[in-house]
Amino acid sequence: MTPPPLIRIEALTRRFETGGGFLKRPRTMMAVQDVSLSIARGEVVGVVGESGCGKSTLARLVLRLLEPTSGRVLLGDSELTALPPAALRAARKRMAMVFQDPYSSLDPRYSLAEVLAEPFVVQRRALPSGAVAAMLAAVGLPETLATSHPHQLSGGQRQRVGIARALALEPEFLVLDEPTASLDVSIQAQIIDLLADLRDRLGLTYLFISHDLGLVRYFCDRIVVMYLGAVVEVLPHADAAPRHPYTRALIDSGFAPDPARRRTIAPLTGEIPSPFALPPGCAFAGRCPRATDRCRTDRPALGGDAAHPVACFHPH
Amino acid sequence: MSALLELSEVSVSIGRAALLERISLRLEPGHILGLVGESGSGKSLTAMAAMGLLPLIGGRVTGGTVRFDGQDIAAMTDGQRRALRGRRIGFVTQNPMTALDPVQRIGAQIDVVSRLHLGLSRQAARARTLDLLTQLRIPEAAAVAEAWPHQLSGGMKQRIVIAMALAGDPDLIVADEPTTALDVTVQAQIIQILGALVRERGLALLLITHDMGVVAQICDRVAVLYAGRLAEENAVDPIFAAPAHPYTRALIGCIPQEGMARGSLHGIPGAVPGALQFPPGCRFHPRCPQASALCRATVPPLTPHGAGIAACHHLSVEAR
Amino acid sequence: MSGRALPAPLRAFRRPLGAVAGGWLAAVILAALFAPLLTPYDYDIQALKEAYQPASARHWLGTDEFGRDLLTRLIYGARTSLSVSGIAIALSVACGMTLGAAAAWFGGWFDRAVTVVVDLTWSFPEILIALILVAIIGPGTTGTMVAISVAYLAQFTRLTRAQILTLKSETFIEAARSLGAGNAHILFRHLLPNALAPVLVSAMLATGDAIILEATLGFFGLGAQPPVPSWGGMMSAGSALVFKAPWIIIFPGLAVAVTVVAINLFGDALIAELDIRARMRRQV
Amino acid sequence: QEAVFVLNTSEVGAPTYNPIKATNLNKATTLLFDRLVSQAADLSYHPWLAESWEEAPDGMSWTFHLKKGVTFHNGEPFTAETIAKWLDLFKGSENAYMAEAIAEVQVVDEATVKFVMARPEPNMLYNLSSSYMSVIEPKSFVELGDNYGVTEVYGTGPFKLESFAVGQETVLVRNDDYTWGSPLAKNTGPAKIEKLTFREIAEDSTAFLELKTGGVDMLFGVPADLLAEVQKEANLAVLTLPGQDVYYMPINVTKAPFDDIRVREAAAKAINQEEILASVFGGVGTVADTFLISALPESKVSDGAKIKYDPARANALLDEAGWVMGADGVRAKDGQPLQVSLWTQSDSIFRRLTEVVQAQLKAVGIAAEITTFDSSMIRDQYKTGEQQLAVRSYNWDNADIVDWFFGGDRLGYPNVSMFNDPKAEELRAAAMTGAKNMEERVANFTAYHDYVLTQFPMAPIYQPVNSVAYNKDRLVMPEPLNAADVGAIAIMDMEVKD
Amino acid sequence: MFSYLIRRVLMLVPVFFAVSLVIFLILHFIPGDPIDNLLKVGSSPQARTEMEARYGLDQPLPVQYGLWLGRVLTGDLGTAIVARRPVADLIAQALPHSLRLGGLALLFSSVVGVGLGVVAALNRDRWPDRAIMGGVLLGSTMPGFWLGLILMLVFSVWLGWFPVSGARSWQALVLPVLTIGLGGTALVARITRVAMIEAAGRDFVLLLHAKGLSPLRIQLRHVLRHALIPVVTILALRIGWILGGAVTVEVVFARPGLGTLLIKSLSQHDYPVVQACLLMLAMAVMLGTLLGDILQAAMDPRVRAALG
Ligand SMILES: Nc1ncnc2c1ncn2[C@@H]1O[C@H](COP(=O)(O)OP(=O)(O)OP(=O)(O)O)[C@@H](O)[C@H]1O
Ligand SMILES: Nc1ncnc2c1ncn2[C@@H]1O[C@H](COP(=O)(O)OP(=O)(O)OP(=O)(O)O)[C@@H](O)[C@H]1O
Ligand SMILES: [Mg+2]
Ligand SMILES: [Mg+2]
Ligand code: NI
Repeated sequence: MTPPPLIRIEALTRRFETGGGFLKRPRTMMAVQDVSLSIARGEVVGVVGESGCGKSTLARLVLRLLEPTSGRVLLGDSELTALPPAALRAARKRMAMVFQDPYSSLDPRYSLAEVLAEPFVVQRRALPSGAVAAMLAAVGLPETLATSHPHQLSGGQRQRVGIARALALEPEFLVLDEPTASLDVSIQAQIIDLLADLRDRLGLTYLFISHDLGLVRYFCDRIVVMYLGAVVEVLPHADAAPRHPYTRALIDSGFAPDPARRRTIAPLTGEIPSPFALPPGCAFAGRCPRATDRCRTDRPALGGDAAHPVACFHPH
Repeated sequence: MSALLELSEVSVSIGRAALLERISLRLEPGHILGLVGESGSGKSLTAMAAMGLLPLIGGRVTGGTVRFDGQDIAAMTDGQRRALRGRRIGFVTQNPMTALDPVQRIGAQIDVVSRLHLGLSRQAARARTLDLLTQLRIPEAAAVAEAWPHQLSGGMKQRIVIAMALAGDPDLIVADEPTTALDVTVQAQIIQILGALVRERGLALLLITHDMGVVAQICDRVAVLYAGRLAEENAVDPIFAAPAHPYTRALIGCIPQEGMARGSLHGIPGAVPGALQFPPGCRFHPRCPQASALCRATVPPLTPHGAGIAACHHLSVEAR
Repeated sequence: MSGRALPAPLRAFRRPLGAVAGGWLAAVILAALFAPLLTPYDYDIQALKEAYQPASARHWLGTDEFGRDLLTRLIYGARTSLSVSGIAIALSVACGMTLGAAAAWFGGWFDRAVTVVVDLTWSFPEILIALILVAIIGPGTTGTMVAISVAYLAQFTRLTRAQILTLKSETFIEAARSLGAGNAHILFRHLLPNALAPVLVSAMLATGDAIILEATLGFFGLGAQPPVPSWGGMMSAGSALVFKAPWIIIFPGLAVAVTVVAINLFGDALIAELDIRARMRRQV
Repeated sequence: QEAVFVLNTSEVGAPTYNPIKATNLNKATTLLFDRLVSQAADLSYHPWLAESWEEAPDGMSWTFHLKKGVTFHNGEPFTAETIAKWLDLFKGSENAYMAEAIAEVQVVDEATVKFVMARPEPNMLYNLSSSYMSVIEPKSFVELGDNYGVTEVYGTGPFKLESFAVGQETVLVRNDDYTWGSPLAKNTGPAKIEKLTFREIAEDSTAFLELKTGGVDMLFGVPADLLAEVQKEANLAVLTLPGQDVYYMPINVTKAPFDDIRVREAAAKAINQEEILASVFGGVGTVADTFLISALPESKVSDGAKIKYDPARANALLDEAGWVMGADGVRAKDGQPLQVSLWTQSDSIFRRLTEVVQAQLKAVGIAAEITTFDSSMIRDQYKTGEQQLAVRSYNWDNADIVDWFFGGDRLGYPNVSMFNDPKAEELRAAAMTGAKNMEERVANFTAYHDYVLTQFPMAPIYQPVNSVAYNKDRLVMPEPLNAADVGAIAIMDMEVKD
Repeated sequence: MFSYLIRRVLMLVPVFFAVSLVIFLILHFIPGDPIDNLLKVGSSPQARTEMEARYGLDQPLPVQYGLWLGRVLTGDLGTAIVARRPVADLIAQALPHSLRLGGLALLFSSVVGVGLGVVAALNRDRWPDRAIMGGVLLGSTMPGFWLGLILMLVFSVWLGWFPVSGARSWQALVLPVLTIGLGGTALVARITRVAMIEAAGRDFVLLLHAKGLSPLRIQLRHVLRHALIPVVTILALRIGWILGGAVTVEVVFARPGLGTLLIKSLSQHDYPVVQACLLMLAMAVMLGTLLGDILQAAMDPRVRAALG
């Protein structure tokens, strides 16, 4: 029997209403639609998708930084989405998040020591002596930086601080929301390296969000592909052949740093539909080279092979 | 073939900061020159220098010459330079979201270029605009021309910006990270369009990017910038097959590739130094695994290396 | 950046204009504090035989219509004008921050109500609000103070609300939440401290406006009541004597103008030093 | 011919041209309306709308023979009937006392009217010459109600009302039918000036600037401190007329500590009138030591009743009343400092005067706290009765002003002192209604005035002269000026140069 | 857009009711009462009751409010208690003066302010910028009454160009307009300058240069257009200043106007007048915000889109 998963996401859905006002009906939009997913302890699950497809919303929902419209999230045995505030606060020790933008995720008024002490303050725990230095060291930053403020650091350094803060309370589960998206490749590689190293040392579980399929394939065990709020495919491992036309297109759109592997590009045509007015059928139908009439009227459910589910009527 | 754009030993300063030092580039018609480097290495400044737009951001060329089609840009009058911009050099910016005037209709923003530079009438300019949009595979061009920028998606806007760059029928397009802000699928589309333009029209393209994948995909030659200096310049194949400069090599090594084992990505330690903290000697030496005392003390000269040039004290070793 | 070494308010001194302006302000404040030590005269003892004297060695700025030393009254007037406007603005900032923070924090109908009221009052000229309030409360120092603070309430409420709203969407707030931070922690440890700098700087600039407002109320005879001098009151008295003894109105007018200019220059220097220009977006 | 005059600041904000109901009328009133009787510079009485009159020897009736052919601005004729209806309107009004002595008005014929008196009224002619007894047109008066004097006004005067913006300006146009002017003027009508604008300017210096720059042609009241400036200007002339103003400090006798007569006397005697005359008013005018202007015979009170600066007495009285001088120069009693309020209006001359008064009070240990009110609202403030001390002035040239300001039935305003003393009321009744002839009236009023002074409900301060400044290049003033001030009579003869 | 306009106008209705209620309540919680001013001290309570009945002050507050509002909605502003005339007359006397003075001052400060702001922005950090911003700062730190007095001294007394005070000719408007306008100019110039500089730093401006347009054309046709959006919005929002902001200037120049009327009536507790004045001002402000929103929508398609 496989061990019970650390995180269970069940039919998670989140709707946003925007633009409402006096005598004006708000527009509704499905940011995350019926997402289910289990993450085993020690696993690194990647989520890829284009901008606006609901990756960050999913991350927030999983950590209950945002209340779901429906569905639930379980951390171990406790149902996060049903916890009362006090219990939720306690549960937060077990999980943490690293944010996309290292520039705005640190309070500009806090010194690094204060940033790293904050988790202890909010959890009303004493800060062990030497902890700040240890935390800095763990992410490869010199202790001398403890008194500096975020604006004195480079982007990569800031992201390291963000990671150190996430690790402060020794969580089991980390959500990484595009932690390298705003960094240079050279720095991205450093951070990915660090994350891999930490996972190995601390036995962490990651939900790793990115828009870079190449990076996810390099770093993750399992890959969830999202399109307009819904999961369209779950690749069981990095080298699995994509079955959904969208995943395929994603892979095809990435360029290898090797002139020998130049390709003629057959880019997707058509426009991404507005999330406020999703078509009735498959959301990808408008851009899909394999779309048929059925795709335009019926919505394919995530199904097929349980180990490699895909939401498509015509998978590869 | 004579160069369409030639920068020889161009240095650029803003205020007290010497941001670019002796940059030399050559771009011939029908070719794509990729300009790569980490953030802050001076790619955009190089583009601005090439366009003669430095004064706009308070910068100035402190040395060297920029020649377009054999003419020294610095020797031109303001009017002549303006006649060059838009007419013979098109410009594509990084972020299509902010590149368009939000309070002017799309069509008018494109029309103005051909009206100004080609002397077209209002109707003729619009016809040309619609033609361009159609060439860029924009559906319902007429409707788009009447739309406001905020009504279009990012990929669409980037194509509008490209249309604007093409409207004056230029010989050279300078594209400063034209796909960085876009999703991969859209990026592929834009890169494909740019590549086709060069092929079909015989344009020259200066493509600034930090994405080595993009470079590998469409560039003919590549210039690698580091901290305001040229690290290496060469044809694209040797750059990827046998990078001369440790920085180039490291940069390529940062990109996760298919089949790469987890843990084999190491990045480049440290960060690009700020303009006022350039180290002496080779500016890459603090991050370079091969740095020696020589690197720390003396600036490596640009030396020919194969079909290109490179600036590293360890070249001879690397060349082997 | 190395600015952290100096406490924030002093950083403006590192710019030449800021230093000059700050120097003047410091001088005015010190003079007001130590007024009795600086001058041999009393502000209220009349010497009617010495009235209307122009500047002389005995009376550097001349005397007023009651033979009182103008410089003395100017210095004591600084006391009134600065303390009235200073206290009024402090009051206003305290209330405005509370109100603005509450509106931004709770949102919903409360926020909407506050916004409507604040926008409406903000659209009225401060002088009108102050005049209405003084008419209600009655003339005098307290009335003036309350009136001025209410007149500027809208400004600080707006500013704080806007600050908190932008800050609320900053990632570091979400980061604190993800660590388990409660509302109090987020409000008092993140939102308010970050909103403070722009609010305080704009409070400082508003103090300059408040000095003018106080002077204007004084012109209507509604500010500090005689014989307590205030710059506005002195100008008001002097306006009737502008031909006979122009110095009586000129010097207080200069004092107001120079001080307010100094406050503005100092504020600008502070904004530049603290690098909060984008967050200030001064609307006044 | 057009001219622009500026009203005296004390008349700014007068809300209406309704002579029967108003307590404050401005100068323009005298041009809208005529009166039965006109008064010359020597205070003698002359015909106007009444061509002649007889008083019964016992003073119990008056017969007036009216001018014929006089019409109001609205075309209504002026007859004996008009007088009857007009006087009837005074009953219960603000100015009822003006006509109180008249028991009945008999219309003898179209042009003759007889007043049957309830009691002799030696002051009859004075009242009839005052602007509060301006003859209004009774029919429109009743019809218009509160709007009379505000939106429309009908009198028989040499000018008609064109527009009236309260607090701003009143525009009058010539009554071309006017032929019944007072014989005191050379010109009995129509007036020479076609259009007159009376502006209300609250700021003395602004008004002065207007005059200086030719924006206006005449200021009805020039404050003492601007006189020197006016005299410097070549194009300006100053007309110095006998003053009818008195500056004084009312003392609210009902508010502690001034319910103690010793404290009142001390406060009154702390006022150094000479110093004020010299420093605030530049020595122009005279000090006041009684409540009435010194031109009036009723001002000749006993020496003891005159209120003069006497700091020694003031200090002694306060000591006696238990107010002990403290180290800070403020007296105190039972730990309570002697702190009182001192109200004044915002016109600059009042503020300056009040500040000196404050200093003088301080000199004997009374700490007075000044509150400044807008001049247009201070009357309303007095009606609250909250005042302790105030600085104000009045403008009147008859002894009955004592009754007006100290009558027990007018507490608050005009009786700012809230003075209501049984003995004073007795004397007042005698003065107002008990005299059969002028001599008796003078005696009674002198006694009343004398007694009031001894109760210290106020401290007299200063009597100015009336300075009227005008632009010589624009206005030709009649010579001699056959009236006590520049009013209807002077304006009839006045000309504007082009 | 049209539906937005209708919605926006309808939105003013609840605001109007809220504002009228606030105005009504504020006045009734102020200590003091107009009747006090009309009654003699010591009058009988009966006289007071009569007087109260006459002005409807004996009714319960909600009834009073309802009656007042009802009358206001039918255009009847009531009768001034102290000034004893229809409030509408008083307002009609004052409003044109306020509108003329405020409108001209607004025009002056917008035109001159935008002009100065543009010149300053074009010469950013060079001497014209410093000189303009310095002058503007100095101008805005002088109390209005003082500035008015000085202007009066110079232009009326010394030079004799304009009348000293009053509202009798267009010349009389010049100095008051200048006095108010100079203060507003500072505001407009400052916003314009900052908005210009901010707009000039936007990406699309770089692209305009890259298109080869002339710098002046870019500044005036594109950058200024952007800069004007905040300027116009703020000006429209502060329309209340036009009508009420001139009190001091009205006093110094002895001009009639809504500000002085309001202040005087307030000191006399003349409720009907005060209520009407405040209502006028509040309505002007509401119309100003409406105008601001409309202008913003007209100038900025993004705003139009957001409004739907
Ligand atoms: N608080 C919110 N209110 C309304 N809409 C929201 C909110 N948060 C997110 N959205 C919308 O939900 C959609 C999904 O947003 P989300 O941030 O999850 O996308 P993402 O995949 O993380 O995109 P990116 O790659 O750009 O970070 C977007 O269209 C976004 O506009
Ligand atoms: N206006 C400016 N004033 C001062 N320094 C500047 C200015 N613009 C750029 N720099 C500096 O010049 C250097 C090079 O900038 P540049 O924009 O050319 O980099 P880049 O390679 O285009 O980077 P990116 O990939 O982030 O666009 C950087 O260190 C930057 O800080
Ligand atoms: Mg995201
Ligand atoms: Mg760049
Ligand atoms: Ni009087």
